[in-house]
Amino acid sequence: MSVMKFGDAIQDAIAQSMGEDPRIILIGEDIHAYRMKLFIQFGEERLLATPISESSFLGAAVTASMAGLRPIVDLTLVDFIAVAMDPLMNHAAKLEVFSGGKWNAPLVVWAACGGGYGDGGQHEQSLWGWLAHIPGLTVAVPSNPADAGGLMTAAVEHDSPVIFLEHKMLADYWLEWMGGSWRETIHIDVPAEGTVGPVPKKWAAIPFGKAAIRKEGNDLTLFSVGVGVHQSMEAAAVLEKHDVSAGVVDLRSVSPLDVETICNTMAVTGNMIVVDEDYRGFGLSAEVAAVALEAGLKFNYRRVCTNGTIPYARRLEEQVLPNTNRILEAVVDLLDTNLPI
Amino acid sequence: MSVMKFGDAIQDAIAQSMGEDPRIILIGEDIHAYRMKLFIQFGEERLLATPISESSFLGAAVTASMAGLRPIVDLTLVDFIAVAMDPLMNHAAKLEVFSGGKWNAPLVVWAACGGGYGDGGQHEQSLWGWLAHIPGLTVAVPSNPADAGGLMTAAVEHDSPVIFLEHKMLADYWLEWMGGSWRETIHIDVPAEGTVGPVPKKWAAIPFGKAAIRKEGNDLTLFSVGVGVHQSMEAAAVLEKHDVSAGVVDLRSVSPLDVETICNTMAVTGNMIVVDEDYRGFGLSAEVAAVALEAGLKFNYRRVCTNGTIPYARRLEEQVLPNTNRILEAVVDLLDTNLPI
Amino acid sequence: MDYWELYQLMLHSRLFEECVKQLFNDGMISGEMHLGIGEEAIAAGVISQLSPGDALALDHRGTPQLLMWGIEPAALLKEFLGREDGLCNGQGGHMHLFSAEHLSASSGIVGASGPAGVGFALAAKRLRPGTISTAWFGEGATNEGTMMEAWNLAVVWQLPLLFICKDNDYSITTPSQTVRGGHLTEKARSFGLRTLSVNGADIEEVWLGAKEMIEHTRSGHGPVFLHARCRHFENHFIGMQSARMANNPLKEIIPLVPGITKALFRRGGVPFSERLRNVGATLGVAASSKSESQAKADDPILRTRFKLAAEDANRLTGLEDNIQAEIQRVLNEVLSSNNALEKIR
Amino acid sequence: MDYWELYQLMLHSRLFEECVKQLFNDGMISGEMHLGIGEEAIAAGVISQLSPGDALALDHRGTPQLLMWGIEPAALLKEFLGREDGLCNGQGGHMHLFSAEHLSASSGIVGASGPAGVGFALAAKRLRPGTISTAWFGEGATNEGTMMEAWNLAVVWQLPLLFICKDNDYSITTPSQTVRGGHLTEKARSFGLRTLSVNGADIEEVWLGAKEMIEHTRSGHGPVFLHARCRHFENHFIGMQSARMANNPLKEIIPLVPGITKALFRRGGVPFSERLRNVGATLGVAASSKSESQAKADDPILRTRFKLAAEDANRLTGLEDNIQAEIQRVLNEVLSSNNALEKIR
Ligand SMILES: Cc1ncc(C[n+]2csc(CCOP(=O)(O)OP(=O)(O)O)c2C)c(N)n1
Ligand SMILES: Cc1ncc(C[n+]2csc(CCOP(=O)(O)OP(=O)(O)O)c2C)c(N)n1
Ligand SMILES: [Mg+2]
Ligand SMILES: [Mg+2]
Repeated sequence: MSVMKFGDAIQDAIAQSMGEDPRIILIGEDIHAYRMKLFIQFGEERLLATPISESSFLGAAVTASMAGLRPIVDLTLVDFIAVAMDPLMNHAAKLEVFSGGKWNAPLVVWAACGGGYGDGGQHEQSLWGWLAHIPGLTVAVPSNPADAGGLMTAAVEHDSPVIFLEHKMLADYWLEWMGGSWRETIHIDVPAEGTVGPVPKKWAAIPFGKAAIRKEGNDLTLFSVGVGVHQSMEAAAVLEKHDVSAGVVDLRSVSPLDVETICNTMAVTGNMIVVDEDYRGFGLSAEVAAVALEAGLKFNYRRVCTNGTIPYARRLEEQVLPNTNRILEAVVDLLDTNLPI
Repeated sequence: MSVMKFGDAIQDAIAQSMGEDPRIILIGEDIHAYRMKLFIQFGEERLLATPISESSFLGAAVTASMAGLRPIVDLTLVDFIAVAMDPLMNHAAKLEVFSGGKWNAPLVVWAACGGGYGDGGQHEQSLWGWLAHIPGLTVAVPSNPADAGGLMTAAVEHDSPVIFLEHKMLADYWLEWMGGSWRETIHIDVPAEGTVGPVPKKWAAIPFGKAAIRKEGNDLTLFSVGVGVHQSMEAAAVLEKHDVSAGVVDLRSVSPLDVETICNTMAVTGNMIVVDEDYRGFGLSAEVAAVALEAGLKFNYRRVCTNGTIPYARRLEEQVLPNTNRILEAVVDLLDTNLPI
Repeated sequence: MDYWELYQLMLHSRLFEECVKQLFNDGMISGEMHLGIGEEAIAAGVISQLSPGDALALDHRGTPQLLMWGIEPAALLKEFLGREDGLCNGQGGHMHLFSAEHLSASSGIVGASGPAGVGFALAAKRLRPGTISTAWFGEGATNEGTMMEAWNLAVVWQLPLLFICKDNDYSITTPSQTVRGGHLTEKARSFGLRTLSVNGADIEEVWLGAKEMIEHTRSGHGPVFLHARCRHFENHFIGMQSARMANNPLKEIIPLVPGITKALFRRGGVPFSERLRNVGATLGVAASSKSESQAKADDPILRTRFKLAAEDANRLTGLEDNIQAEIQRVLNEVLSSNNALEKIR
Repeated sequence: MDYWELYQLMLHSRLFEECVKQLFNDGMISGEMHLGIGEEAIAAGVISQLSPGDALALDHRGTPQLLMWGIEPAALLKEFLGREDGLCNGQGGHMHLFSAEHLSASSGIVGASGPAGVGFALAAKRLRPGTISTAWFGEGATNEGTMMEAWNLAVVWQLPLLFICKDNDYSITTPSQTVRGGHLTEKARSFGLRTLSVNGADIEEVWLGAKEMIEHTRSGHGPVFLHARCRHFENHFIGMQSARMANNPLKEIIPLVPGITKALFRRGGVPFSERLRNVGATLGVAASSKSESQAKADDPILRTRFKLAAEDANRLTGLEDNIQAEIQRVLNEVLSSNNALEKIR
């Protein structure tokens, strides 16, 4: 075990995989600058810089993967998938069915997601639930360095398309870019447990669809991914002081969901709160509830999500994005108690 | 009251609006041929034929609407939105928030959706729940001619972006194109009540977010849109014979949802089945459950949705798309009964 | 160049697609069926010069290419019929034909074959040096942004990639001239692609052009763009309404009369005289699709046949009989094993 | 052309953005702040020739244009500070600046200003004949499909639309030459656009070029494309890491050393000598961004100032003092009413 930063862990895992498998290539804008260490080790033959034309290089990655390469497409921000949704939705995701199960597209789309640094709603979306809606796509959202490397390892080994989302508030180099680290006056809320942590000596795949129970709890369960996991932990710690025992489940992959863990915990607590930085409606927060309902469970339910388009001002975005206070308010509402929090 | 076909109703409503409001224009591929009657009446100054470049003409429609026009963009099939998602998601939907509430984009995206005629998964998607996930978009899905014309009238009058989805199995001219009407040997399952029906003499807007209760029921409630409403009615009729009283709610708009009607009916029956031709996960079917849960209701839940990528063969797609049998199976499962159906 | 071999490829494809047309009209094939009838010389001229390991990125109109590239006709036919033993187990259908073994992929999304070709070419360059990729599309697709992005990417990465634009002047009912700024091959050239324009009905011209282009890109000199003019004799897809109108005006147009009448007299809109002109324009679409389908002088197969008949009429008849028999055999084989033998329900 | 007026526009923008830079570095502005410093002549040359009712479709770097087009500097500054009384109530921020009154829209999505310009032009043509639309973007954006689609659409619809490509040769850290096939203005021309290339640091050249282009498109002769070369003196956005590296190598590069070392010696990958070269290449990005920021000879403001100083030094000083005072006044006004007066929390 050693200790690594979140962003380093991802690139370290990729370096390990690229060293072992010459079919892996990395494609993206400014890749020589954004992925400096990988570029030094593997050079421009394995890291392909692109024009700003996401739709074509993502489209190319799909068939490249079908023809034997293992492309990782670095999309920079997940918001940009809007200009390149077709290769993902109508091609990569559908290939396995269309080909009668005879062909697949082992590609990884790697993108940063999430808000909390005042960049506005075209650069701070999460979109994991939106992407998970499309059958045929796996969507992973790690919350700490060990999971980040392990899930990236799983992604590059996976035989069908995987979207790997790294939350900017966890990945050190994003903060660096955004000025969070060099403008000393800037305060951005970064969950320390997520940004640096222990990692294994050698990376091994963490299977998709396996949630991690970050904290056991009997009274209610908080389900989340990414930064939301840390906000949930913070809320759970506060609740603990008021004798409310809140469990925290880190789903780790949005698709597939770990239905078993969701149902098991719900059977115990009967109180579900989903903390989901993606938009509120028609997404992860509703789906977690739906799979538990389908299993015949009865429970109380609240959700803390991104409410609408994310505005620019830090002050305003804090009202729209999930945070610990909003989680605590939801708990109070759900339990119908008067916790003085 | 007169009687009209579904597709005629939409175009009739548009003709009425275009006659009254010279700012309304129609933009799309092959528009002169696809919208023959409107073309005759309004000509090429109001119906703009486009190159096959959805992303730019949808993008252009956004700013055209901001600058005083009222564009209706005919996207042909909703599946094609994948090449043009950015103007919708990152621009039209976000304008109102980004501008501080001072500007908006009154445009309509009109697209055909839905399957059931053996065209394969790149041409038969529904995607209404997927689109509704994006805050700032209104999504309407009519199930009969009167609603089709009324909701289109509302769409062109609306002051922010509306996606108007017409189901191909309801719109006569699509069947015509697909050969359903002229190849006498072809059998495609078209719900008669949806394709032709009474319409008002003069079109008036049907408000978004108001569901229509198609059938009252005490034992369970079926929620749906589009063709699913007719499948639900058929299932309800069968159930009636077995003394099961099933209500049918036609949501009519996916976003906004009529939370009040959802909750009122759930409070009565306590049994929810969502019939949703969009994909199963992270979509409408989960959201209907979530809003009822949030309201503190307890109920049993099943959903009948499109399970995965839609395959080409009619025989195979019937297994994947919702249908009356699948609804009845879900009812049996939900009520844990042994209805001989 | 072997005329006989090329004729065989073309005729085989033509007869196969005629048979598909029949099955479609009989109600045994669903969806929108786009035939390559009229494009056979383009397909044959290129495909006959490909080598094992080369790749095909196709659009919605790829049957001729796949046949010529060696996919079993029976596997294709079964796929069109939606059978479990079809090429894609009946799950893809005629717009989504895939064969990993043949490195061939299709798409029903206009423009998508551009980037798809780039990806195949990237894999070719890195994993199978000496092989190339081919990207097939119509002239309408050249207005899609992703297609133009693909041209750029191919040039930047200097890929072994042949773009083939089959230009029939129409995208569905739209004359492409009316929705294109500038000139098509000039545009492609401005991206740094080497281009060549040929008459796609003339197998010799296509073959020679393809030879030059393929040699150029296979030898590592970067991507190339072959522009081939052609006609579709079966319209955009089989049974397109405008074509039916042209062929059977009474039956097809009469039902439209009430709607047209309403549109002519309804309040609001342009003056009556202009409306009359608009009727002409919108029905003119039918006329133009008929004229396209009648331009049999542009039929690559008739042209080649004429030449071969002069050369050796007996050999020609023999060859044609063989192909006919072969197609019949495939059809029999497929239909006899068609469990259901039923129309699409 | 009035040099004094143009100099005033440019200097006002420059000083305003210098002040924004200060506030950003002080931690009062969040996000990625893209300045137009170095592009002022392009903005001034075009905007000074626009008329009421004309429209602006901007990208992520639109502050100079909006200032010159008449948006209140205080409203902009308040917006950047995220204040409720900002241009967009603090909800848009510097990448999403909108003013309905000024028919001006921005986008943080590269390429989107192309179609946005088309839509404004369509509305102009139909609702406000005689007005035009302008679409602003960098040379990197010209590789986006939607941008090229927009060129095509504008030509097909013969719109009153001026495309302005501000070509600084870089998209973030990528030299655009390395990711572009063909030649940029040739490409635009191949779509049927009338094009003109000017030195964007030379206000006279820009103004004259813009005049010709604007007259052409305003008089109904179709869309035009003005290509203007320029330099960014504040890199892609303020405080970009590679720029900081160049300015302060010790502070910025030392923390990277352990990572670089690991990448140099780790198992797998290219040979050591090549890795050393890669270190050079990736750190070279910093050097090139420094060289861009040092090419002060390309500063449009210094160039113009030189001319005006020779003409009337007193008038120049007076004008500069006025502008300086005006900016200071705005800054004071804004900061004094900055309820919070706090850094971004
Ligand atoms: C993105 C997208 N837009 C529109 C369509 C509908 N469509 C299918 S084929 C076609 C015309 C294509 O024209 P062209 O590329 O010239 O090919 P052709 O059919 O003439 O061979 C259109 C518009 C589609 N399938 N995908
Ligand atoms: C669709 C999309 N892809 C990528 C980005 C990230 N990005 C922001 S600005 C930029 C470079 C733009 O270069 P150019 O158009 O030359 O403008 P410049 O910044 O040089 O003025 C990139 C890649 C984005 N915002 N949107
Ligand atoms: Mg064509
Ligand atoms: Mg640039």
